[in-house]
Amino acid sequence: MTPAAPILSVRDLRVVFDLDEGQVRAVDGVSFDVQPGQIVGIVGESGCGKSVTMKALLQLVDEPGRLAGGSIAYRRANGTILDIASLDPRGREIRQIRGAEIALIPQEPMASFSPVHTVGDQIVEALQLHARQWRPDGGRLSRADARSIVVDLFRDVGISMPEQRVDAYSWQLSGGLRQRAMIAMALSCKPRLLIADEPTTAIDVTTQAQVLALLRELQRKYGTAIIFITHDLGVIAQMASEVVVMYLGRVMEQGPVDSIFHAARHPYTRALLRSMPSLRGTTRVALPTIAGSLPHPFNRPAGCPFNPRCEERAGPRCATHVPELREVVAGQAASCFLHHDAAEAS
Amino acid sequence: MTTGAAMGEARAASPALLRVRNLRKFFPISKGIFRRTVGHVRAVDDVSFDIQEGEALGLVGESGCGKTTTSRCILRAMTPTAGEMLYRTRDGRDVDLAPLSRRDLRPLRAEIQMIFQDPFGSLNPRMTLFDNVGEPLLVNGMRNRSERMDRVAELLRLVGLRAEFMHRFPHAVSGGQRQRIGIARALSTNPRLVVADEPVSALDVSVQAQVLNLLLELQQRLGLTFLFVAHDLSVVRHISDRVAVMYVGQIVELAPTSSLFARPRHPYTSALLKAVPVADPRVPTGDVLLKGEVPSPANPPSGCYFHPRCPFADERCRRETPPLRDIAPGHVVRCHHAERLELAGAA
Amino acid sequence: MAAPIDAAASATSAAEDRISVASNWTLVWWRFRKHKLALLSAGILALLYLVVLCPDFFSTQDPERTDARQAFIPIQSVHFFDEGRWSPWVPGVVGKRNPVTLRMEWGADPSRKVRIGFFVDGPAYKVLGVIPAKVRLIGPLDPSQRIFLLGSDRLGRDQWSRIMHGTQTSMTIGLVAVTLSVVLGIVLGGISGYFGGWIDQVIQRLIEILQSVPTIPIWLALSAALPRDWTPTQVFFAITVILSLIGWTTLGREVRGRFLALREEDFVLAAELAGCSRARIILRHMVPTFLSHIIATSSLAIPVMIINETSLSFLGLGIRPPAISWGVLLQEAQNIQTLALAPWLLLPGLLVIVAVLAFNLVGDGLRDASDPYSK
Amino acid sequence: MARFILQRLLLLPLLMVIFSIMVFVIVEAPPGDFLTSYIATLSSSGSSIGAEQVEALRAQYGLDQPLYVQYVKWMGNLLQGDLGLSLEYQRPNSELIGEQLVLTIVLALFSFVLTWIIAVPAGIYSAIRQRSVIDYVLTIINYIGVATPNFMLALVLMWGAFAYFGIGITGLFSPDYQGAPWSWDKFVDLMAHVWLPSLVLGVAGTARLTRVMRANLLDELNKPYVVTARAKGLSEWTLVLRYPVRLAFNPLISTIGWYLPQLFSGSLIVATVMNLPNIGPLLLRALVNQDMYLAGSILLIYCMLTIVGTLLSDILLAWIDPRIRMDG
Repeated sequence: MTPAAPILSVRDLRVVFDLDEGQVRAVDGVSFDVQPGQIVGIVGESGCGKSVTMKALLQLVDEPGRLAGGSIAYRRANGTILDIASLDPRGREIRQIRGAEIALIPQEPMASFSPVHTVGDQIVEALQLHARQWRPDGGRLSRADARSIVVDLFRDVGISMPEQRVDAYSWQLSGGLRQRAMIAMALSCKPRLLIADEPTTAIDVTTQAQVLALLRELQRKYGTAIIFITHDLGVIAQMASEVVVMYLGRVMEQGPVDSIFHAARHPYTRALLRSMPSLRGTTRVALPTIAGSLPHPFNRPAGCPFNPRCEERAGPRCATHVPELREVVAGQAASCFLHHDAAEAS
Repeated sequence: MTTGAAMGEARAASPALLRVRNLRKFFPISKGIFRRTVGHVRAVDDVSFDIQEGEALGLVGESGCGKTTTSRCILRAMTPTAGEMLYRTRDGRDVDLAPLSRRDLRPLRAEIQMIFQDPFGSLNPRMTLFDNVGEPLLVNGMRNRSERMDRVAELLRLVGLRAEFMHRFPHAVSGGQRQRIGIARALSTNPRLVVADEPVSALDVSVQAQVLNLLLELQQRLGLTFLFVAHDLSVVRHISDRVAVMYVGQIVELAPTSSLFARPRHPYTSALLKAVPVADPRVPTGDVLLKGEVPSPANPPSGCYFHPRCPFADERCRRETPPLRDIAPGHVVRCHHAERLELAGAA
Repeated sequence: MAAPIDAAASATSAAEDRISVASNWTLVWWRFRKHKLALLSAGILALLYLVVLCPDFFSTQDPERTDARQAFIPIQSVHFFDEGRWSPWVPGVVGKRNPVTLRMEWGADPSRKVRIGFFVDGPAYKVLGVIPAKVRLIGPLDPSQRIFLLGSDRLGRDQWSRIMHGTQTSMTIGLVAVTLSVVLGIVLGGISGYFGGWIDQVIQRLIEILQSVPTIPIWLALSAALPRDWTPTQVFFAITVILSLIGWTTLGREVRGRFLALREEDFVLAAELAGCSRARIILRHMVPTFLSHIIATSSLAIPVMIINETSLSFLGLGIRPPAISWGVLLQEAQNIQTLALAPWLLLPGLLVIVAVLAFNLVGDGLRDASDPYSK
Repeated sequence: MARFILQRLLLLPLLMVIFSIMVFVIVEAPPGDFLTSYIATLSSSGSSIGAEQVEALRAQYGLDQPLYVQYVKWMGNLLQGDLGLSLEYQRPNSELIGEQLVLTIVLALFSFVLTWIIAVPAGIYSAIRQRSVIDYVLTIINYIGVATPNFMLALVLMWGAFAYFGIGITGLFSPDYQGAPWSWDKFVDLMAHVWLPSLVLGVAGTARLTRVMRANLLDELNKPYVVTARAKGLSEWTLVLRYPVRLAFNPLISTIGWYLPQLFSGSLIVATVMNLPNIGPLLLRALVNQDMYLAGSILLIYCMLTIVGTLLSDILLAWIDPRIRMDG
């Protein structure tokens, strides 16, 4: 993969949920890298484990889920490498990273703000907690100072009348403004890595265009690396430079955005792209489909997770062995026996 | 206002299956302990269109634009505040659905059916799939159980499911399967008009294509007429013959699918098309055309509802509400400057 | 047809097949039986209602039989073996008058064994007031003897037998009062929730007014207003009605809330569009959906009724002697001096606690299980 | 906010009128009147009273007039602050009720505070350490607490104290202060005695409140805003206390609406058993003896306390929750 020093390097990440009915392997050996200043898109259908992966990166997986293996190597500003996976989820170290160095933009801005605290207060709280990010001398950040920072941030993310909006409650804001406020909160402590979990799923398409443009602009301005999680291939194509395609808790394919959309190797990626109606193709004809449906989480197929629905099976071992993620062309990796064979043959 | 002639009749030879005229649905806003009405949400505000027999008409717009309320009025799940909805029955009569009582509606229910967005909420969890799918048959007079069994089995096969599925309960089938069952139920009474309200938006991409294909195929095989309500422009484009675009309770543009997408005549349609992210990294991301937010239907702006966000708005747009008017054969638009503007399409 | 048959669906396990065709009630039962405590409590309640059906069978004697010379006899413990052989007995009692307090003081006399047996013939009674019978679960082999398994009260009545009869009254009153409440609540709450508009407004205001009534004092006043010359049966029904009159409001609210929520459900709209009649929508689609929940709520309301009845009767304003209820029995324990002398008079209270506990556990178990689709 | 309170206050007189009619009907409902039972008492003790004398007494108390006239008279007097005369004690009702009312309110409020002090931390702890040993123990205590009738607990405590320690735990004062005028020492004495009845009175409520708090908090802990707060880097306790606990509190505030009134009227039973100077036992006696104006006054006071309790909780909820406060 890319040779530069990544800011985040995830290796063989596993998250399991211990339920009464049995164990669900929500994330089952995920690996990827994030380079500084890069936007990595994680795409997949529901149940593919993309949101759990995101939570695992910050040690936020809730009961009954738990990290069951793998490493999350995070390179701090001073060059030291920290394995987030080995930290105590309630400990001091992870708390110093959360919000300050790695921040989160959650999916539902409505539910992600407390309804009984003003939006401004909730951001001020983050600022005061990580005052070091604004006052490297280690001094405290006064409430008034923090508030004025929030007003500036609101202006930065395009919220009109920021002075008034700081004192609003989240339910008094429109969907678009709420998401902008969320972005302001995520950026408040100048994080080096931003994790955006389906940040535009709950909002309309014209508002989505505004929010995406804002994120791109901020990313250019601050050079923050972003992990962008979505199920929308269109959003991924327009946002990411590197794409990770997930299915049933595993990475199917990974590579530069152009290769994924124009030279996809994995049968799943290819089928997914084909099955999407677009604004350009022929209309009112049958779309190519992926047969069957997602299996129940307790009913994971043996072998390659995609094999029961795959139309390009490499052979009987697809149903017995799990193909690992291997580089098949420079910079592009796939977990599929078809390409493993091709790569070995050449 | 608009007349039938202006409604973009693609197949003018045959009379329309449904003619909606000046439909309005206002919801009162009440406040205080005495629940005084202090205003109205103009959810549907003067909507007119025709649906020809056998066509698929798409209805798109952002949330709160009134597309769902429009479809619920046609289904008479709600009673419209004003307007007509003339439906041509099987025996050739024209019936206005708007004023019909519960009792008079019942014989028409079988002819106009609905496919729901949420495949989890639209099936009764306490009833087997047989009871769910067979219920319209039962209440429409098919009392014989084995006869119903046969019909339900046939319907399940029609939507691509095994007949044994009918003994299951909804909790035991996947989302895509449930949506097929919802379709089977909608088709059980041999309807002529099917209103599909966001039928694929709750489904995953891989399952969405299956259901879209099924809908297309059923429409062709059974000669169904579709009113297809959705927010996803690609999906609407894929399935519809004609498309109507709604904004703040009004139709702003209605045209055959190809011309609407290739050459939109309303600035909002064009902006909406531009806002859809293209699943191709080689297509450069366009500038964001629309600033600000959708106004509240409780308090719409003066003149053209779109003028506060429109880059082409002038004094006239602020003052005068534009009528919905013909601009090309079968292409109607609600804009003062439609002829003058050169707007970008999707292709 | 080109639409693909679901590949994954054909590969289900036997267990999944079983779940896929399981009806709501089956699923509720499967989930309920996972709660061991609730299951145990259900067993206790079943036992108690068995007593309700025929308290005489479980009593050793007539609960009204008095004998001043046998007042305050303490609990007689049951022994099952005599000299290593199965031969149940209770020790006889000997009384001695305390020369200072002039009270009788009872002691056990193990040398005088009162033989007892199971399923023995005792005084005649009628099952459900109709079928004559005389077999009793437990009793002295010699019909002239009396045994006091839970001691006797100040009039020398057998507490064990009185508790059995008290159980009948108290458990029935809870059940009947809740049933009345449920009927009132479902009818009025249903009307309120389904029709809405001014009917809803009127019923809502009524519920609000009833809910801001201070329950206990008003109950007392209402009970005090009952004519003194009413028969125990009349009083019983009057008390039941009084209890349920105020109790239905919570259920009414709940039912209304469910109706309002259900009206917005897609499957109800689907039924409407299918052409179902109003009655069919309510009875086939709405009521079954919240029925299990209402049952759970009701089983949580029964214990409240039981406590209320017990409290009313304890204060002398509920069930009145000669009728027997747990509350009436506890009246005997009102005096501290008496209690110090005969603490076993508190035992009916233990039964109240056990019954209420059991109802609460069953209710909670049912409530957890009543929504099988919530997970 | 002000409008909200005003609206509530405007409803108050209307409710009181409805309640006064209801109360009047109930106290009038028993056949006969005070004099009938008075005569019955007299004749059972051997003495008798002449028919004219009875009629004279009837006229004196206004018992010979039609019901609605009696009601209007009663209401008219009430509005002037005159609670009427007790038929049995032959003393003004306000005098009879006076001090006992204060003690009734003191007992209920004390019990209320005690309940909250115990229930809130217990609920929070149970929710956060879900399925821990302490959670299980608390759950068991709660179940038993809910299942035990107030008077039962009082009886057991009284019996235990009497049988094993030889002390009586009835009343709110030591014998020395029983009839003494108010003083600091009497107040201290009250405080020393009030906590046990308060505890007895509050046990079921505490158990229920703990369960409500636990369930609410568990709900809130799963909400996305908790994840957001955690992702900010807040420490777990700060986070829990500042966000989910704050939100779980709102439904708890609305329980005041039924809980406080329940304490007012629930104290009736405990007071009767434990022989506390409270308006409850007074009501009981008045009801039995058909001392109708005394009973009516006390019942109306209970209604008033109930309404005030509900009003308090509404105002408190509006004050604490911006969503209600701003909705007007």
